[in-house]
Amino acid sequence: MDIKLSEEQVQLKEGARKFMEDECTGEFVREMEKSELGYTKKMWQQMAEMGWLGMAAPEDCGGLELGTVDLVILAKELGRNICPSPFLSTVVIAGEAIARAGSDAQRQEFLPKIVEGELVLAFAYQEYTRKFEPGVIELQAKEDLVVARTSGEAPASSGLTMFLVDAKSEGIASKRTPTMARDHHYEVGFSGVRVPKDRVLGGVGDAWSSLEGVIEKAAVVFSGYTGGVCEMMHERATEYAQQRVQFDRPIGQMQLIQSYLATLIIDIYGSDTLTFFTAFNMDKGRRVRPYVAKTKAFAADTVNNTTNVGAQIFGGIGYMEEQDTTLYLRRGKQYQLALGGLDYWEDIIAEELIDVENPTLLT
Amino acid sequence: MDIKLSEEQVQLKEGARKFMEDECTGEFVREMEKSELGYTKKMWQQMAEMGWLGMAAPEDCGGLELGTVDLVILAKELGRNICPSPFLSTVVIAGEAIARAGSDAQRQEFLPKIVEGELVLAFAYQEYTRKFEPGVIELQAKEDLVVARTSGEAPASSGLTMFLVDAKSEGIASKRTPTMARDHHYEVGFSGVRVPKDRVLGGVGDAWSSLEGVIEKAAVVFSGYTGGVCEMMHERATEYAQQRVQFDRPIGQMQLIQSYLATLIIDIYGSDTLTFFTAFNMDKGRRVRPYVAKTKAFAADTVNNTTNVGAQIFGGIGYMEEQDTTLYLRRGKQYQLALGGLDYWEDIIAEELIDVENPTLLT
Amino acid sequence: MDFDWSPEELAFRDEVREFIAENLTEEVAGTIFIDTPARVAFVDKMAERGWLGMGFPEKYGGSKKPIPLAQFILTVELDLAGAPIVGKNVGVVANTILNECSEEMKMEFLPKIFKNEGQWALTYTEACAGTDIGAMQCPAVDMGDHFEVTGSKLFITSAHFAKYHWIALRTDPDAPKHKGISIFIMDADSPGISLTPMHCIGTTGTTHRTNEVFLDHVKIPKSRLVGELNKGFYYMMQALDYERFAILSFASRVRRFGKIVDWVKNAEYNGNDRPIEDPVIRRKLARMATRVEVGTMLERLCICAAMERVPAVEAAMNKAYGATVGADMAELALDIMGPFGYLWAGAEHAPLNGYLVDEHLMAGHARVAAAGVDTAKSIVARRLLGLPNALGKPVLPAK
Amino acid sequence: MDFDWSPEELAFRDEVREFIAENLTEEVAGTIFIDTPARVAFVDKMAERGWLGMGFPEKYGGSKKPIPLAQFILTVELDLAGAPIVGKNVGVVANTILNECSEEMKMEFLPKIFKNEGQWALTYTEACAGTDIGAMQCPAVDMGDHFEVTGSKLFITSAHFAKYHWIALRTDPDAPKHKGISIFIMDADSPGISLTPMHCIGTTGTTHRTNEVFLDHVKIPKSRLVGELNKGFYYMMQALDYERFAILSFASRVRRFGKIVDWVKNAEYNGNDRPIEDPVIRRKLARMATRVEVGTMLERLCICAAMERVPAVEAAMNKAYGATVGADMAELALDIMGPFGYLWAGAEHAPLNGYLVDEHLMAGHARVAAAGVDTAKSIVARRLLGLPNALGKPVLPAK
Repeated sequence: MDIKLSEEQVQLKEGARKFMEDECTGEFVREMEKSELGYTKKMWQQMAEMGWLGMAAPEDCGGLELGTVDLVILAKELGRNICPSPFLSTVVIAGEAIARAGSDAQRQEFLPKIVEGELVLAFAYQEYTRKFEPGVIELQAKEDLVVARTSGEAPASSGLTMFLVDAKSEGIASKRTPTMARDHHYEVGFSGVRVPKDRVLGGVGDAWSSLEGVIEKAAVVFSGYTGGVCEMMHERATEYAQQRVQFDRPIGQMQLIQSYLATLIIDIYGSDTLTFFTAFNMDKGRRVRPYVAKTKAFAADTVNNTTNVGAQIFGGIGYMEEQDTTLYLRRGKQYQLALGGLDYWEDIIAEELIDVENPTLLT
Repeated sequence: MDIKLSEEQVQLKEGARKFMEDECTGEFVREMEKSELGYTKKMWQQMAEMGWLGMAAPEDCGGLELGTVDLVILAKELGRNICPSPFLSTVVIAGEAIARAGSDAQRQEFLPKIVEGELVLAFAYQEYTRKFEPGVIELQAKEDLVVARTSGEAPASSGLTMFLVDAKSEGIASKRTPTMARDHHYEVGFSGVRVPKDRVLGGVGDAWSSLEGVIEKAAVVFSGYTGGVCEMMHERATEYAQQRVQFDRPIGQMQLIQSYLATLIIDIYGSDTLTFFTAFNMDKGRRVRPYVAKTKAFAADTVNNTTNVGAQIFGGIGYMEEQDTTLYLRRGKQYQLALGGLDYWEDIIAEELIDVENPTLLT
Repeated sequence: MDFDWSPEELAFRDEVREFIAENLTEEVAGTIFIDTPARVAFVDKMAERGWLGMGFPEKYGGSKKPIPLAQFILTVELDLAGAPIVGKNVGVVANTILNECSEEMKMEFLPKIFKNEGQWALTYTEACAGTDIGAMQCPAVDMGDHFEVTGSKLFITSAHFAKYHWIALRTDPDAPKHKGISIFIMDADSPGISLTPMHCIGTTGTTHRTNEVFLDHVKIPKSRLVGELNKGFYYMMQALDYERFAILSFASRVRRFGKIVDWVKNAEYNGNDRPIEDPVIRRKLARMATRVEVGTMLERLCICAAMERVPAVEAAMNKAYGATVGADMAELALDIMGPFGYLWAGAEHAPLNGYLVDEHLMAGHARVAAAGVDTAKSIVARRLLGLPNALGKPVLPAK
Repeated sequence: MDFDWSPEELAFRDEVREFIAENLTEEVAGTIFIDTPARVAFVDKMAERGWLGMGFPEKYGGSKKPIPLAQFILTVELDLAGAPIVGKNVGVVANTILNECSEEMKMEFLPKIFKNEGQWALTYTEACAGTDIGAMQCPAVDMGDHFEVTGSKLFITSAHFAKYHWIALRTDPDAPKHKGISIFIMDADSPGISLTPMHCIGTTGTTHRTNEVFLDHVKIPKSRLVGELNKGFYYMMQALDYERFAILSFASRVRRFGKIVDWVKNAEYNGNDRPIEDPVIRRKLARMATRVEVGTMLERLCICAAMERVPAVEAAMNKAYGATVGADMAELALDIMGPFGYLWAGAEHAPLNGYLVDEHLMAGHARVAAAGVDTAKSIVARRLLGLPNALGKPVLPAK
C-alpha cells in the first residue's frame, strides 16, 4: 500500500495546475458565465492538445486509455479553478457511454472526434422530477446523448434506450435555464425528433446496463472535481485567516476560526482519500457501487460545507460579487445537488448496507 | 404581555428550590437509585404537606386546582435536583386522567388519596413496540393505570379503555428493568387479571378521548422538568468553567468553551419560554396540540445536548461515577427518548403543519 | 405570567396590518431599504401617522406611544410583510441624538427623522475594522473651525440614497483605540464624497447593493459632532444592542419558512412525486418548524425584557439563533427541491423563482454580518454567564 | 497509487486473524486492558510470536517486522476484535526507552516489555494538569542518591494492575513549566504508594476503572530517570503523537457500527415494526455508513504517512474525526431503539444488552480525553495549516 501519486501522475497534476493558474483565472470564469457558449473553443482545443480529452478513450480511438484515478487527478485541478468546460458530459459521460455501449462503427466515428476536441456532447437525462433514478424517465422515443423510454412505463429501469441525437435536429427546442453556478444548463424539448437507427447507442431498452457504470464513473470523477473546489476554497480561507488582523491578532489565531478550518480540512482529506480509493478499485474492475455512492454523498456535503464556511471566514467581503469567494460559494450547493442528490446516493448506500445479502467489502 | 412569574409563583419556585436543595442532594439521588422503592415515603409525605401533590386536583377533591404553568414551575425545580419521585405518573398522568375521565365516585375515592400522598400510581401504557401511538396497543382486556384494548385491533386508537388496576391483583407479574437513569421502571405482565367493573376509567373503548389530553399535559410538565435538569447542569458547567484553570486562564475564557456554553443557554432559554407559552395557552383552554409536540421535541433535544456537552466541559472528571455530572448525563438521553420519542412528536408536528387544513396558530 | 397581547396591543397590530394591506404595493415590498420614491412614500405615510416618533417628546416632533410595545409590533409586522423598516433611523440615530446631543441638534434633526425627511447611512466599517470596529483609522482632523476627513469606509449600505451619514471617525490617534473615536453627522452631498458600488452575491440585477465611500478632504462643521468628543465607540455599542433588537426581527424567518412550507405542500413532479408525502422531508420540516417556534419565543423574551431595559443579552440570543435557523432553513429548502434547488431567478422551473437560492447565498453573510453569530454568542457568554473576554488578558478566578 | 495490501500484508493479517480466532475467548474479549490472568495469557502468546517487539533490535528482545505495516495491522485487528492491545507498553514506553535511555535501562526493561512481563501505567495527569499537562506540580525532589515523591496523580488507568509507573514529575519548580518535568520508571509496589479507585460512568460492575494515586515519600532510584532531567515534557509530547495513532485505531468504531447495523437488520417489534423498513432510519444509517468509511480512509492516510514519519497531523485528524463519529453513532443507535434505547445491561429487552448505552455515556469522554477533539483540531490548525497558537501571545503576520 502506497497512496502517493506516481511520477507520471505528479506530472499530470503539476501540468494541469500550471495551465489552470495561467488560463483559468477568476476573471475568466466570470467572462464564461456571461458568455453565450460557457467555455472557449481555444481552451477546449488546448485541453485536447494536452491529451486531457483523450485520457479515458481507448487507444484504438486515439485515446490514452488511462484510469479513473488519473481522471480524478485532472478533475481536481479543473475543480480548483472551477474550469468552465463540457469536460464531464463530453469526456466522462458521453465518451464512456460510447466506449462501453457503442458499436465499433460508432466508437470509430465519435470517439476520435471527442479526443481531438471536435465534438462536444451534452447529457440529456434529467426530466421533470426531483429524482435521479432511471425508473422515473418518461420521455418517449419513437435521440446530444439522450436517454429515453422505448418500452414499459415509469418506474422501471428497463425499457430505456440511449440515443446520440444531433442537437440541430428538427423538433428540438433548447432554452438556457439560469442556475446558481451560472453555468450553461439548458432545458431541451423533444417533439417528433427523428433519429436514425444507427444512432441508437447499445441495445434498445437496455441503456441501464451500461449507463449505470457510466454514471458511477462520472460521480467519482465529479467528486474529484468538487474536491478541487474545496481544496482551493480552503487554501484561500486559510491564507486570509493568516493575514486578516482583528482585535490585534490574525483571525486565524482564534480558537473558533481554527476549529472551523480544521474541521473542514479533515473532511476534505477524508473525502479525497475516499474518492481515490473508489477510483482505484473501479480501475481494478471491482464492484464499487456502495463506495461510489459514499464517495459522491460525502464529496457533495463537503463541497457545500467548505464553500459555505470558507466564505464565512472572510466575513462580509466574502459575499461581494467582485470576490472570487462568491464564484465558489455559488457552486457549492449546486454541486451538492447535481448528478444525483443525497437521497439518490443514500438510498443506494442503504440498499447495499442492509438489503444486499453479502455486502461488498473492499479493504 | 408580561411573562414574569407572579408573586405567588415566585414563592412556589423559591420554596421548592429551598426544599430540593436541602433534601434532594446528589447523595440522596444515588441512594434512591439503589433503593427498593426509588423514593422515600417521608419526602413524598412532605411533598403532600406542601400541597404539591394536590396542585392540579380539583378543589372539591382537596386540591388547589392550579394550572399547568404552576405545575411547570414546580417541575423545573424538581428537575434541577432530578428529584426521584412518582410525581409525574401519580399527580400529572393518573391524577389528571381520573379528574378528566373518572366518575364522581372514582374522583372522590382516588383523588383525595393522591392529594394526601396515600396513593401512588404507575402508568402502564408502553408495550413491546418502539412507537408511542395509541394505535399500537395490543394488550387485551377482557387494568396501576392500565390502558388496554377492549375492542378492535392495532393499529386503531379507538377500542382502548383505561383501567385502575390494583398492583397486588392476582395475575400481575412485575419485574424491575434496569435503565440508564437507574430509575424505577418495571415490566408488568398481565395474565388473566380480574378487574372490577367500577375500576374502568371513562367510557369503554373511549380512553383516547381523555388520555390524549392527559399525555399532552404530562409532556408539557415533563418538558418543565427536563428544563430544570438543563438549568442545573448548565449552571454547574458554567461555574466549573469559571474556576477551572488550564493554560494559565480559566477554561471559560476560551472561545470554544464560551461558544459551547452560549449555544446551550440559548437553547435552554428558548425551550423554557416555549414550555411556558404552551402551558399558558393550555390553561386558557386553547387547542395546543402542535405546540405541545414542539415543546416536547425541543425540550428532549435540549436536555440530551445540555447534559452531553455540559459533562464535556468538565473534561475527564465529568465522567466519574462519583461526580454529580454523571447523574445528569445518565438522564439526558433517557429523558429525550421517554414519553414519546422524537418520531412520535415530530409526526404530530408534521401533520399539524402540513395535513391540517387550517393550522392552529397562537400568537 | 401572561403571554397574551392586550386588547390595546391587538388593536395596534390590527391597525398596522390594515395599513400594510392598504399601502404595501408590489413596488414597495421585497426589501427593508427606503431607496425608491415608492418606498419613501410608504414610509412618509407611516410618518404621517406618527409611527416614526413614537415615545419621543412632542417638542421634537415625537408622538405618544399608543402602547408600550408599539415599536416592536410595528417592526415585526413590517418585517413579516417584507416592507421597508424604520429601525435604523429611529432606533440608532434618533435615540442617540435624544440621549447625547445638544438642544439645537435635537431640534434640527429629530423632527426630520420623524417626518422621514431624508435617509441615513450608518458609516462605520473600514477595511481594517469589521467586527473589531474599534480598530477604525479614518481620521477627522480638527482644523479649528471644522473637522476634515480623508479616508474611506467600506460596506456602507444606503449610502447611495442617504441624505446623511452617521459617521464614526478617529479623533484621537494616540488614545487607546476605543477612546479616540467620535461620531458626526455628515451631509451626503458634502464636496469630496464619492461612492463605488459593491454588490452582494445574489441574482444579478436585484442584488443588495452596498458601497465603498471615499472621503477626500470632506469638511464637517463642528456643530455636527454627536455628543462628546471621543465617546463615539460607546455610542456605537449602545446603539448596536438596540440595533440587534430593533432593526431585524425574527419575523423575516417566519415569513421565509411559511413560503417554504407552502411550496412543499403544493409541489408535484412527474411520477406522482409529491415531496410532502416523503417521510424524510416531513420529519425535517417538523424539526425546522420547531426551531422556528423557538425563535419566536426568544424574540418574545427579548420584547418582554425591552419593556424594562435595553435587552442586550436577549438581542444577542436572537441574532445568534435567528441567523443559524435562517441558514439551515434555506439549506433544507434547496435540499428538498433537489436538482430544481439550484435553478435561479428566471428559470421556468425554479421554485419560488429562485428566492431561496438568494437566501441561501446570503445566509452565511447573515451569520457573520452586523456582529455575527460568534460575536453574539461571546456577548451571551460574557454578559449573561459572566465569563471573561476570550480575546483579553487571562483573568484568573478569585480563590 | 496503490491502495491494495501486499500479499505479505494480507498473509500477516490472516495470521493475526487466525491467532485471534483461536485465542480470543469470551473471558479475554471486551476490553483493551491487560488486567486479568486470562488477558495476560493472551498477550503472552502474542509475545511468544514476537509481536510485541516487532522492529526493535534483537539484542533487546526485539524481533524482525514481517512487513512495514505489521504493527498497524496488529493493532487494527485486535481493536476490531475487541481484544487487549499492546500499544501503550510498546508504543509509548518501549519507543521512548529505545530512543532516550541508557544501554542499561534498555537491557533491563525492553526485554521485559516484549515478553509481557508486567503492565505499565502512564502516570501523568494531576488535578491541576489535564489537557494542560505541562501544569503538573507533583515534585520529585533530588535527595542526593535518590528522588523522593510526595503528591498525587489522577485518572491513572491500569494503576491497579500495573507493575510499573511511567511517571512524569516536576524536577525543577523554578523553570518555565514545560522545562521542569522529568519522567521516571517507578515500581508500582514501592512503599508509600496507595490507590483509590475511580469508576467511569457505565454499567455497574463492568465499568472502566481508573485510579487516584497517592504518593507519600516514595523513593525512586536515580537510575530510573528516563533520558535527560527536565526533558520529560518533550518525551510525553512525542509519545502522544504516537499514542493517538497506535493505541486506538478507528477499528473500534467500525466494529461498533457493524453491531448496530446487525441489530437494526434483525430487530422487530409488535405491529410488524421492522426499524429497517423505516425510510428515515435507512437514510440515517446510510449517512453514518458514509462517515464510517471516511474514518477508515483517514486512518489509511495515517498508516501511509506512518511508513515515513510519526504521523502527528494525521493522527490528530483521526482522533478528532473518530471521537465525533463514535459519539454520533451511539446517539443514532439509541434514537433508533426509541424507548428500548435507555434500557441498560440486565434488562430483558435491552438491545445488545445495553452496550450502546455504555458507549453513549462514555462517548463524551472520548471527545475530551487523551487530548480531545478540540485539542486535536488545534494541532491540525497549527501543524498543518500553519496558524499560531490560539492560547499564545498574538502573532501578527509579516507584512
